[in-house]
Amino acid sequence: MNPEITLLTNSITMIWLVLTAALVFFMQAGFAMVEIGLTRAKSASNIIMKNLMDFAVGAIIYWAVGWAIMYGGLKEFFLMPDIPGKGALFQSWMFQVVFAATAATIVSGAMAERTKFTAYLVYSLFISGLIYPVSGHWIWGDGWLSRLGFHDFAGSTVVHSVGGWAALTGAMILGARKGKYVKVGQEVAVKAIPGHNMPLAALGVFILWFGWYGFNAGSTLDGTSSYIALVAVNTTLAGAAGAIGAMITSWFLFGKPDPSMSLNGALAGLVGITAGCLVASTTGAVIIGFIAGIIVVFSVRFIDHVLHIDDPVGAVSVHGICGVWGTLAVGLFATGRREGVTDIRGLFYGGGWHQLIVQFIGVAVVFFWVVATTVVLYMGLKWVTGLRVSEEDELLGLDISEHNAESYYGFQIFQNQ
Amino acid sequence: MNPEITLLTNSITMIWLVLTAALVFFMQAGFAMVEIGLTRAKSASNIIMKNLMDFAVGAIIYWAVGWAIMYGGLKEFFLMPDIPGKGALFQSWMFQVVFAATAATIVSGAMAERTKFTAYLVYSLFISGLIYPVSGHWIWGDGWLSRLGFHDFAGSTVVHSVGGWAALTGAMILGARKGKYVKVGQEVAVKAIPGHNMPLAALGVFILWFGWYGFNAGSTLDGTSSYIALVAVNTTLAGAAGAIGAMITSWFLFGKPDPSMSLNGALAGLVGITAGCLVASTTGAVIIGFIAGIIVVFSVRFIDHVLHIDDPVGAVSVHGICGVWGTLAVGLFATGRREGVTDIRGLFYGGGWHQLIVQFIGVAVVFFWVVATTVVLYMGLKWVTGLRVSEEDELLGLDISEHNAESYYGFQIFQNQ
Amino acid sequence: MNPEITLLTNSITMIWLVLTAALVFFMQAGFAMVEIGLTRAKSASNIIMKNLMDFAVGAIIYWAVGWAIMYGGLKEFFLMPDIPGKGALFQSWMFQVVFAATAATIVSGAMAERTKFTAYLVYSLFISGLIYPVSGHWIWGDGWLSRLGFHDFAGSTVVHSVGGWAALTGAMILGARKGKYVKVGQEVAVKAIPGHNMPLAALGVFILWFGWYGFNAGSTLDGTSSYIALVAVNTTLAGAAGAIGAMITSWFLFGKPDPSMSLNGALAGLVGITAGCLVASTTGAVIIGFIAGIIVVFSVRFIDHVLHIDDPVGAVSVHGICGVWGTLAVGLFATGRREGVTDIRGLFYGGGWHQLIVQFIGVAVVFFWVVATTVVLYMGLKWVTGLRVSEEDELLGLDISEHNAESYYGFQIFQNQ
Amino acid sequence: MKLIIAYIQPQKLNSVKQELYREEVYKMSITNALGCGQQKGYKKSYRGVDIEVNLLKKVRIEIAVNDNFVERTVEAIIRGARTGEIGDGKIFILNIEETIRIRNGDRGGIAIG
Amino acid sequence: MKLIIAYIQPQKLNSVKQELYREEVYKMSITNALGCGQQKGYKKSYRGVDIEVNLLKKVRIEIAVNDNFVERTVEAIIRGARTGEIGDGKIFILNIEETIRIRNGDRGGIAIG
Amino acid sequence: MKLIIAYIQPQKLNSVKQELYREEVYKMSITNALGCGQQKGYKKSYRGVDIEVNLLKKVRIEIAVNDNFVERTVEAIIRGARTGEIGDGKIFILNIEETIRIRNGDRGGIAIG
Ligand SMILES: Nc1ncnc2c1ncn2[C@@H]1O[C@H](COP(=O)(O)OP(=O)(O)O)[C@@H](O)[C@H]1O
Ligand SMILES: Nc1ncnc2c1ncn2[C@@H]1O[C@H](COP(=O)(O)OP(=O)(O)O)[C@@H](O)[C@H]1O
Ligand SMILES: Nc1ncnc2c1ncn2[C@@H]1O[C@H](COP(=O)(O)OP(=O)(O)O)[C@@H](O)[C@H]1O
Repeated sequence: MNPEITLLTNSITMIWLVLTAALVFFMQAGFAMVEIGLTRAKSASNIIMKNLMDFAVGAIIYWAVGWAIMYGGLKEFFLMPDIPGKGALFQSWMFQVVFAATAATIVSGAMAERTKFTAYLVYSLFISGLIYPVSGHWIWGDGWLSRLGFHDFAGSTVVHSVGGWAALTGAMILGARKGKYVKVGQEVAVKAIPGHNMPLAALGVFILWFGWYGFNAGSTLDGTSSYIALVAVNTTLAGAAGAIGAMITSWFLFGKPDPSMSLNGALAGLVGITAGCLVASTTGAVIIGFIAGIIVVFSVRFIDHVLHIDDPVGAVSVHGICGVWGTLAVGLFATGRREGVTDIRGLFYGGGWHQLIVQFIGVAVVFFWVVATTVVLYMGLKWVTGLRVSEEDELLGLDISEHNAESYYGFQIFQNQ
Repeated sequence: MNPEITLLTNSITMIWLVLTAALVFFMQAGFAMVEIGLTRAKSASNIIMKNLMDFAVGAIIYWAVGWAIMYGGLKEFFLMPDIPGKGALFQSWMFQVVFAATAATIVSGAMAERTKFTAYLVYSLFISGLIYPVSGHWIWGDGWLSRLGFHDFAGSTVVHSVGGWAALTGAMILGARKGKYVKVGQEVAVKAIPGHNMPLAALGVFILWFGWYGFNAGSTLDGTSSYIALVAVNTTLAGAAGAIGAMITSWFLFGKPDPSMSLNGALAGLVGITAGCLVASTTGAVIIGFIAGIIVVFSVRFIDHVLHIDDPVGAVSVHGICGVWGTLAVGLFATGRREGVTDIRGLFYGGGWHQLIVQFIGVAVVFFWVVATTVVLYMGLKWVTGLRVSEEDELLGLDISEHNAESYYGFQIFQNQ
Repeated sequence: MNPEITLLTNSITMIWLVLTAALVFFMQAGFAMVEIGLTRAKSASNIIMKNLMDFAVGAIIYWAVGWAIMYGGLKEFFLMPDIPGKGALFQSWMFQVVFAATAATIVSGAMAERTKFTAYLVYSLFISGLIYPVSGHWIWGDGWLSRLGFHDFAGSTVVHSVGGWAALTGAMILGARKGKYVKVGQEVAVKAIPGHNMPLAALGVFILWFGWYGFNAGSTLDGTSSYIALVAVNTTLAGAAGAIGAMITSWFLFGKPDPSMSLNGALAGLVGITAGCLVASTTGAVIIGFIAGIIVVFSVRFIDHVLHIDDPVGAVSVHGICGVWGTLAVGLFATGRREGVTDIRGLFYGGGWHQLIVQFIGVAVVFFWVVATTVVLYMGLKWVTGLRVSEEDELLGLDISEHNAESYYGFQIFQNQ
Repeated sequence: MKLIIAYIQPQKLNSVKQELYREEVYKMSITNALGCGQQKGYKKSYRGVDIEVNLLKKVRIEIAVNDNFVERTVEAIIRGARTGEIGDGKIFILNIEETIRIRNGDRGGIAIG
Repeated sequence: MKLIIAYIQPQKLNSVKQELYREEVYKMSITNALGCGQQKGYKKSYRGVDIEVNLLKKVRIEIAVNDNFVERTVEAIIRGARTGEIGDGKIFILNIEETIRIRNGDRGGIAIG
Repeated sequence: MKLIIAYIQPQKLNSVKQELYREEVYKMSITNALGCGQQKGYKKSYRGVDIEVNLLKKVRIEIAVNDNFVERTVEAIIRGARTGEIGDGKIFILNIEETIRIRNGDRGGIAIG
């Protein structure tokens, strides 16, 4: 090809990936705002620190080792050597590091208001430096799952489920916040610990949705792909359908349309379409998103009321469970009509069971990998540094106990738990 | 043309439109924050729900029918059929759906703190599925107004006035919030119901301004247009001049420079330049923006003190009135020097009265269309589901009465209205 | 070159610069949120007004005269004349105006909670219309410092130090907020005046970081540069390392990891890499950022505890001091391997002392220029309009005294200073 | 001298103030309170978990008056706050032994007004 | 009639309420307070400057009761609030001269409940 | 035993506390209040509509003391809070019939400190 054309093609892809990476970076703000909004005022600064630091620590370790494990091979630790003309390498790293950071930060919400800050720092090192890169390598780094035909376009499993399962084991091993599940005789009474700032939570969801255009559409990894717009459309429709699905479900179950559940529903729809945003039709996207919105409400309820696992922001349901749904949905809704990119075809489009089974294998493998490694990690942390703050510190709030800080100085806040 | 060149040209336009569409999507967050900030704490979650759901419901209905009415023709309901190579269709839909959602969400602010949530959902269906697409078709969908020579580059009328007039009829038919206008003998005393969170309102305005670069510059619909930067410059200057205009006017009228009016002024300048951001010179943009900033203060005052219509965020003034001003300004300030795109020329640039008259016709037609249809819609809703919550529910706040929710759990908030 | 190729190349640069300019514009929201968060609730609306108006006033004056001084020459006051085909001019202005606005808004934080609003407006005119454009011309406008070989890729000195030094003189001439430094006998006791909204401060930092991708990567000024991704990677790594550096330093000095210092650290790392984001290697970026994070904590402490200058947000340390560090770091860490763009090579890469000395000259010149002009400006303002509000007004809060406004209506806020 | 403590519905504060002004009672102090009484609370829920809200927002008014002002003050409060519904509130009257005006050290009945 | 004012730790509010309900004391009013007592505060810092916090968050409960209810109310509060640690709080008992129910004008002991 | 209730300007809290400490009064409870008195309010406006603010922010201090401490406490408050301007505030003294320390059940004068 003409070298000028090649240069332009590369340039388009470079600005596309840098801009979409910036959008995905911005999702960090979204996660922070959602988590702050859905927890208590006395933990807000701790949440800020966790969200800032899982990115900071994660970026450094992903530069040092994570990237090399996932894509680069041994000679690319620290992105070495620094030779010119590595634009393509840097553009890939830039786009990938923000995905690693997304997986890492998902966990923060589920472990909110009771995790030791030092333990969280160590956790961040391991998820971004090892756990995420290994399973990421299998699926996106030309590893065995990708060769099996497993399709996860933008990371319902690679990113979201990894975060979701690490959140699940974390919340289980930590135990619930004091006062969340109260033993009354034989029964366990489930109590609400309401979030303190719905406007910030909503802002966070809008920021996440905004960033998701980078997350999904950027995952074409090619600025000249003609499927970019389709991906964006599917993302939009699934998020919208997810919000509606959760709103209706919460209305039905609780008698009124619930704001924080509807917000979760939008995220659920977005997580749900992440794997299939390229291969689904727009109708498929609407259905996938809508079902994700229904699932998330039932899942939150099940985890809270039946399993009694305290996940303040619903991270396990949104990212773990809906990540699974989205990944499996590829095996159902792939249209088989993405000429030039992929020819996978799902059950509903006459592709038979094959793809669904492959998707299931990927889901299961990642589940076991993450559960196994994170259980070891958290149990190790429990043993070495301690995983959870003391009861008095939890009562006082992590802002004061972990950081000597207060988040809303001067505001009168009434808190009896 | 060389097919490689065509591919690159199309690619540039595709990433341009997807990225600018994402920016326009983000304006949803801006609208939500402005509305939350300028109303009371007891309604914040309801506002979140409205802003989330008008986008969600709007996107689905615009996919199902709105797009087909506005641009696509009968065979494109649900964006059917799903054939490959429809990148251009998806990219257009993606860019257009966020405009439809903008028109829809403008209304939310004017109807805040007293509208039934179910009624609002139905309203969302109709504005995005029917009212906006029809007038949009006339102007942007190659309909009769566009053929008449009506010029509204990015939607001062198509988007903002449509939202503004729907806001006007909505606020009128609903009536004011309890306590806003108090009869004292023969006189009506106008009371302030201050917004509870200025930082969020300001954040919202900054987000809107940020998104406006997508709104206006993206409306070139062509990533290789050499006018993109000019549009962005005009947008910047008009927003700046609008803020200054409103600040000075409020200083003059009220004795001190008023924050929420200055914020409204920036938006007024941006709405004002939206129609003419391509055809105006930079000097024109400054003048248009500055005048919009003056207009918005007088308009807010007139609507509040004379008409006694309760528009908590000033949506009618910002989007309706300044939308008109911006549309007419095209007939005054179009330079006639946009070779290759348009040759319209306004009164001040020697183009005579013709364009101004055409602009006026468009403004009037849209006014009547929106007023007529929304009056029918709201009256119908009043009759079927009820449009307004009960007095006790309003007193309690819509967060609790419509959603069983509290937005700032734990914060001590003093409210005696 | 083939005209079609030229057109595409220009188009890529145009959308690149307009989109990155929009990102830099959004940093205004970041600055506003950081400043609001780190000050008291009673000043929030005043801060909103300052941040909105320094942009508005700054954009208009930069259009009228600033641009002509910095780049354009006499015939480009008001961007005149309005001839077609000036896409390149508009794209440059658009990208530059947001940089001018950044320099201007940095000062706001250091002068928070006590500056007269009218004085601040006048200040805005001078910094964006004269002070910034002149030193900017020397370095970026092909002036004498650029010809000397001074390298400041995206503005550690041009933008951040200029803002930082103007902040320093401003905070000094204004004096501290009442109650910040209390004389007890011979000693001066340093008191904390805690910020009232950490979540907003954190949001602001995330927004700034997001915008920084536009700030640094956009500064290639060329959408087809193959170094765009490298710049983005260096930006990411330096911000991350800065946050870690400040966290560790604060942990060491204060016993616990401090949230607002860690947030400052991220910004310090970003400011630090701004000059050298093109010429440093990724390892260099990590080191530069990490050191910036350490510096910022010591600098904040020194300015507060030793110099007793009241800088509520740490603007002098983050932008002034770390701007110097970043500029000098170019003379240390430039790899000399940026073929086709620049061949500067720092001390650590065998380039000898030359570049470091040139960098030092630039730093010193800008320091003296800004200190001299701003001292004259502030003293003049003190004399003409007064620079500081009265003691009662400060006690009442600038929201009420300057704007008759209240930022959090209804919230119970306990404030005894 | 008596201290009148009244708990009223927040939305009645303005009308109570107006009635007090009419009786030339201009001095008072107000705090936020949460009240638990006969008035039924309401049910809120958060993410599907019900929250029983039985502490309702009330406004607490404290007015120190000389003895001859007690009845008209009480009557004014009642006029301003009564709706006849449960939750209207209560008034408690306590004895004050001494009142001091900080500004000038005035004591006793003269310091009240 | 007596007015019982109790300052307790915020986290004890729920258990105090439960003990009061058990004694059939259903009416009370609650406000936020900051308390200064024997309980040591803690140290906060902001940007490296220490802040001594010696005003600690407390909850203030006001309960008006008839004389025969005083002891059981006090006992209930103590049962609900005591941990044996410094900072548990105080109870003050004042005399009420008159109580009025705004809703219907009831006065005296009958208006309390 | 007496209950001293003082309303002061918020910005005087620190100096009042210092004066109290000097008199060895270490125990007190503080709440936010809005006060209406001789002090003129100020005018705020919102979007061009004026708002008359006549409820001004005050701090309410409650101190329970034994009878022999009353005068020095009152004097300390006055020293800390007086500026001589309208709005300085008021002090009310009420009788306390009983004081109980929750921690150990101490009653009477000994429970106050
Ligand atoms: N015995 C009491 N002690 C303290 N506060 C009380 C008492 N009785 C009522 N209150 C306050 O008065 C408010 C209204 O009382 P409630 O019993 O609901 O109304 P009503 O007087 O109409 O029966 C309560 O919410 C509470 O704040
Ligand atoms: N004399 C007093 N006057 C007013 N409030 C008091 C007094 N003594 C105690 N309090 C309140 O009771 C709270 C607990 O008192 P403290 O001395 O810490 O506990 P303890 O009763 O266990 O010694 C204080 O924080 C304060 O709010
Ligand atoms: N009679 C009263 N009853 C209740 N509170 C009062 C009374 N008089 C004064 N206060 C409180 O004291 C504050 C100061 O009173 P004010 O009359 O303004 O000052 P001064 O005592 O200097 O005349 C008031 O804002 C109010 O909170």
